[in-house]
Amino acid sequence: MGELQQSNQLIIMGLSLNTYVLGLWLQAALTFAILSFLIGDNPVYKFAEHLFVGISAGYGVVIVWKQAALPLLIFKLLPQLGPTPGEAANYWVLIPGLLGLLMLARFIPRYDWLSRYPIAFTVGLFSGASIPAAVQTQLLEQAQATMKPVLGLGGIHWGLALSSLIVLLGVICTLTYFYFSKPHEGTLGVTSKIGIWFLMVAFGAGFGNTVMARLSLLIGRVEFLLYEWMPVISVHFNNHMQ
Amino acid sequence: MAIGFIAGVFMIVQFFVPHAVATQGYELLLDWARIIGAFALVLGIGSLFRTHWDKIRRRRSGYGYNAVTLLSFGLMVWAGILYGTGEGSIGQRLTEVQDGATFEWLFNNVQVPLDATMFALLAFFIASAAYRTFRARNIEATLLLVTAVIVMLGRVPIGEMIYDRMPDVYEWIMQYPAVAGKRGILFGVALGSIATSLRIILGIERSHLGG
Amino acid sequence: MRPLFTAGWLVLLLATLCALAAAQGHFPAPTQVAIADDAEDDEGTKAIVTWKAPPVADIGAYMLGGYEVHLQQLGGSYLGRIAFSTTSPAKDFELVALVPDGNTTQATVGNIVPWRRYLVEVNAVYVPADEGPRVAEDDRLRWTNRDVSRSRATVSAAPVRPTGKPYNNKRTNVLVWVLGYSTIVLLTIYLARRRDSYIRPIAGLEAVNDAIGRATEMGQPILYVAGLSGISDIATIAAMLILGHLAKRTAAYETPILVPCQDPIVMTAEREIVREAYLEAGKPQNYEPENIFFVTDSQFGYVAAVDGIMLREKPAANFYMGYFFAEALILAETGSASGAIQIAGTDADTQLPFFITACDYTLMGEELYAASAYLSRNPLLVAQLKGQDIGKIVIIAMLLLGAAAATIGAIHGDWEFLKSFVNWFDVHH
Amino acid sequence: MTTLLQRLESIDRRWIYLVILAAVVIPFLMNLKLPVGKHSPSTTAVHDYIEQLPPGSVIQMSFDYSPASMPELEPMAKAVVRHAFEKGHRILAMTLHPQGALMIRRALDEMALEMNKEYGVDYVDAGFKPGGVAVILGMGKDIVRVFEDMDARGNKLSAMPMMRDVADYSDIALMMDFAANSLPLAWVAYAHEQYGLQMGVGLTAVMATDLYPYWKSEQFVGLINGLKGAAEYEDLVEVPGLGILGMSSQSIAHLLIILFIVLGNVGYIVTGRASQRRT
Repeated sequence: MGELQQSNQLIIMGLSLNTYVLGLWLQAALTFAILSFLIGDNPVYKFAEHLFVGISAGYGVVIVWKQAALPLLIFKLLPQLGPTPGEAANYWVLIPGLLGLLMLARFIPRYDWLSRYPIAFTVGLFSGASIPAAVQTQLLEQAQATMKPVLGLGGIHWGLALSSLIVLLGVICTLTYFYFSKPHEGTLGVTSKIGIWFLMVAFGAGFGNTVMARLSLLIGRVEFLLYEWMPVISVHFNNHMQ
Repeated sequence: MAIGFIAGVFMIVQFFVPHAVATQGYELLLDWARIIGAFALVLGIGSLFRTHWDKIRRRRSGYGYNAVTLLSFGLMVWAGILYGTGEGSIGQRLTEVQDGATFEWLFNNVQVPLDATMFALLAFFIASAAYRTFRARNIEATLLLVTAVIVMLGRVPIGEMIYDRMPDVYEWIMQYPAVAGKRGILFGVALGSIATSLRIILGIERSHLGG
Repeated sequence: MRPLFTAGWLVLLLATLCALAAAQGHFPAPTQVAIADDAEDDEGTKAIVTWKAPPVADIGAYMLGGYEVHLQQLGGSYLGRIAFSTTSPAKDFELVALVPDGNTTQATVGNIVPWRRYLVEVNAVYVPADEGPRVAEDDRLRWTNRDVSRSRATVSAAPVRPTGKPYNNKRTNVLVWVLGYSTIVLLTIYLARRRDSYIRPIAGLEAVNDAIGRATEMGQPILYVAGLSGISDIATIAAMLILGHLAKRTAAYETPILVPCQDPIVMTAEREIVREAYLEAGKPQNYEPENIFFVTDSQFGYVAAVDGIMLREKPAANFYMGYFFAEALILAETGSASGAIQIAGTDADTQLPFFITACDYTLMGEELYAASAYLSRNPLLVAQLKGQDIGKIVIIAMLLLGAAAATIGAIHGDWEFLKSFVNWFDVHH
Repeated sequence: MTTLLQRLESIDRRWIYLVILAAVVIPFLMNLKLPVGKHSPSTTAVHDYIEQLPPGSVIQMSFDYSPASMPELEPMAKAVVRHAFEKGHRILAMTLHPQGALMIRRALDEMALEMNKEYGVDYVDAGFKPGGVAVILGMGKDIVRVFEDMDARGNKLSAMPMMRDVADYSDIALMMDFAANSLPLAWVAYAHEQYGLQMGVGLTAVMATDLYPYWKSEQFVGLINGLKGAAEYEDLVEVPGLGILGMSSQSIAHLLIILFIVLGNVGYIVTGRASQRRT
């Protein structure tokens, strides 16, 4: 691969190691460590798990620092530190900054109730945003997609019409399954039962359709081990043999 | 709390207002939420430290693993923020936006393979889940497993060899009956989530605020 | 002979005029410059500039290459990025657009702050005739001709104040639903106290007590995962509400409940909820905030850690409530291997198949939102479910009407009202 | 018999893991290439479209995926690149996905090396450009300008011989989008609908289900669906690669899982009857 040329030589305990090769070995070792979980919990998996938590939490902190804290807060208040030093400071970000500080009141038991303000703000904000979004993408779009000709008249192919009719009945029956305020007996009992059948078909289809994608992930790991890591091993072996 | 009510109502109203003030206000408030999120992460890190440090301090069995977490966390933060690209004073490194080579190396060689392999475990789990639970116990379970098997066959060439119209059957199932069930769920979810959002905005639901 | 003679004179006259103009550096300027609000623009950030071409288009070796548009903002003040009133002194004219075409007499200028007043000035640009107008590739405000001559600028007679629109009428259908459905839900809540309400049994929730009972008997904790979509998702909030009810019951039995978190804000809110639950159950001394802890915000890092908890702490019951992604099956299979009772609830339709197969009980879609009503039997919440049921009836009626309209519309292609009924559901992103 | 089936029903799940691992690994080790079967019309459509383009046509490829979906998308991307190069077409590569730049290097550079193609003349890597829809729209007016006259390697785009023939979408014969997300929808809405850019897509199997209707409505000239599509394409260009190998793994694993399900049910029915007899 192209990275080979760019990587640096590291010398550890007298052994000269290429950072690219070292990375490949590390990747392979961690791949095996996680796969070992399939056999059962073991120290190797436990190590990889704790490493994973530490590295990923650290990564999260770095990303939040660089993509939120710096550009949204610090560079706004102190533009001379940022990429556009000429810009005027924007003190309005002190409002969310203050709300954020209230979040930290959690550390002081006497004042921890202050953290309710930022939580109320965030939860309220996203609750509000979700209402029109849900109407648009989940109600209107889906409703319109269901409104199709259901009889083979006026030049509509009967097979297509029948399929659309199945969708219409399926959606209605599924909705009746979710009906809460009446016992599921009589007609409601029948429709909700049919609704469950449709749900099961949907779940079966979802399951079967995902198998391939999940196997591809494993294939990806196998390809890494066979075509990226193995060649490096053979090179190493050859070097030692000579 | 009034602050939640105002934020929620603003978000609903802005959806219907095409004016630049509405869209800018929307982006502004989302930025604010991200700033608050950044502060909240401090709480998260506090909790992380407390959990692992407690175990190390009390020498609970396997505390070495907790040390691994804290050390690797520190390493990543050092590589990403304190060391950065390794150029300039500490103040300059702190405000650097680009990532350093060490940070990228750690990400590519530690986090990426861990992520990918953890994800790849699903290949095994999806097989064992199918084996353990796909039993024709009743009509519902039978429908589930028959659909799954047909769809699986529709995805590989062997399915076509068994029945040459298998891909068409697959296509039909995915486009019609499966869509019906999915759509029913989406309608219900929309109704439930909107009602819950309303309750929160109007302050009828306040248990997330401890009351 | 005569026409030729006249034409000859005219050419001579024109040439003299041009030569004179060129010699004096005097190039004709555009006239009748005006600026107006862009009626098509809903945001209020665009204005349309119009002008009339100068009377003479060619001057010697020069040609009319195009125009330069300058805007002047007549002052104002800011709140964040939102602009208000107009009192402070005006700024200078600023170049905002090059129009590299002498025949164009109109330009749209963007990036305007709504409700501010703007003046515009336009000047003509003359370039060597053999070159034609050229603009730099990397800077659309720079000419690259070897020589550029400008006329004097003409200022618009009156300023413009772009206003935008207060309402997006393409979204009326969404507004109707939001208002209509909110009214239904609020009315049912308002009328709640009048009568006692029934809720159909939800299998997953009937099993909750068994699960807690089993954990208590075995002396093992309960594991609660509130989804991985964070605080911005209503499903997470629904999951936090369920946690409140569960915590009340576990507090009574003195069974610890472990809540690993992936979003620190969710963690903070969950601590509040669980503390309150213990207080209500009369056991505030048993509340341990350390049991609700942050793991990492990485999806699979979180899953790796929770898998570890399942195998080492051996919780007797696992709850997965909220929105999940691909990790759903990893959690559920590991939990099943560890022998725990598992109850899941999610509105993630892509993950339901996996919870259904690998968990003992699964709340599907809307049942997740109904759960807190079911567990609490709070009349307000139960009433909300009634509102949701009315919503379902309305949807079913719409679907039937819509399908009927589409079917009849296929036969009678000219019945426009049928089409417009179906088209009413169009969404505009 | 009954006891065997009973034991099979409560088999340790680690055996299943082992069988799946074997099913995935063995085809790679044995270089097993199972027949691909009938080619889907949606894959053939992409192939035929590229086949009929006059040599020297410029094909734009957007590598909008990340390492996570590499196993599914890289084999098809390589097969299409190979086909395009074989036909003497030129390739303009780009990505709207931040991690796509690496994907371009892996798929395109390797094939170019193998097929002896010259950078700047036969192919250009414009790299990652953030901005999504804005980039798609901007390219309709001026491609070089959108990329700020800079390719992924820091060279001037305008200095490349190939880019002299490429100003905007009207110079592009076909755009192929390889994606594991809904970006193809943006390409359709803005590049195809507004500028008439002809486009084909290569998708992960999960996305393909959602976007299939766009092929039916002829908004895509063709659609390559996951590993299966990749295997078919490799078969069409007659150079078997990781697509066919991966598909062999897939086929065997799928069959094994179905076999598991059948065995489990046989066990369930037999033991279920046995237990019924007991009661």
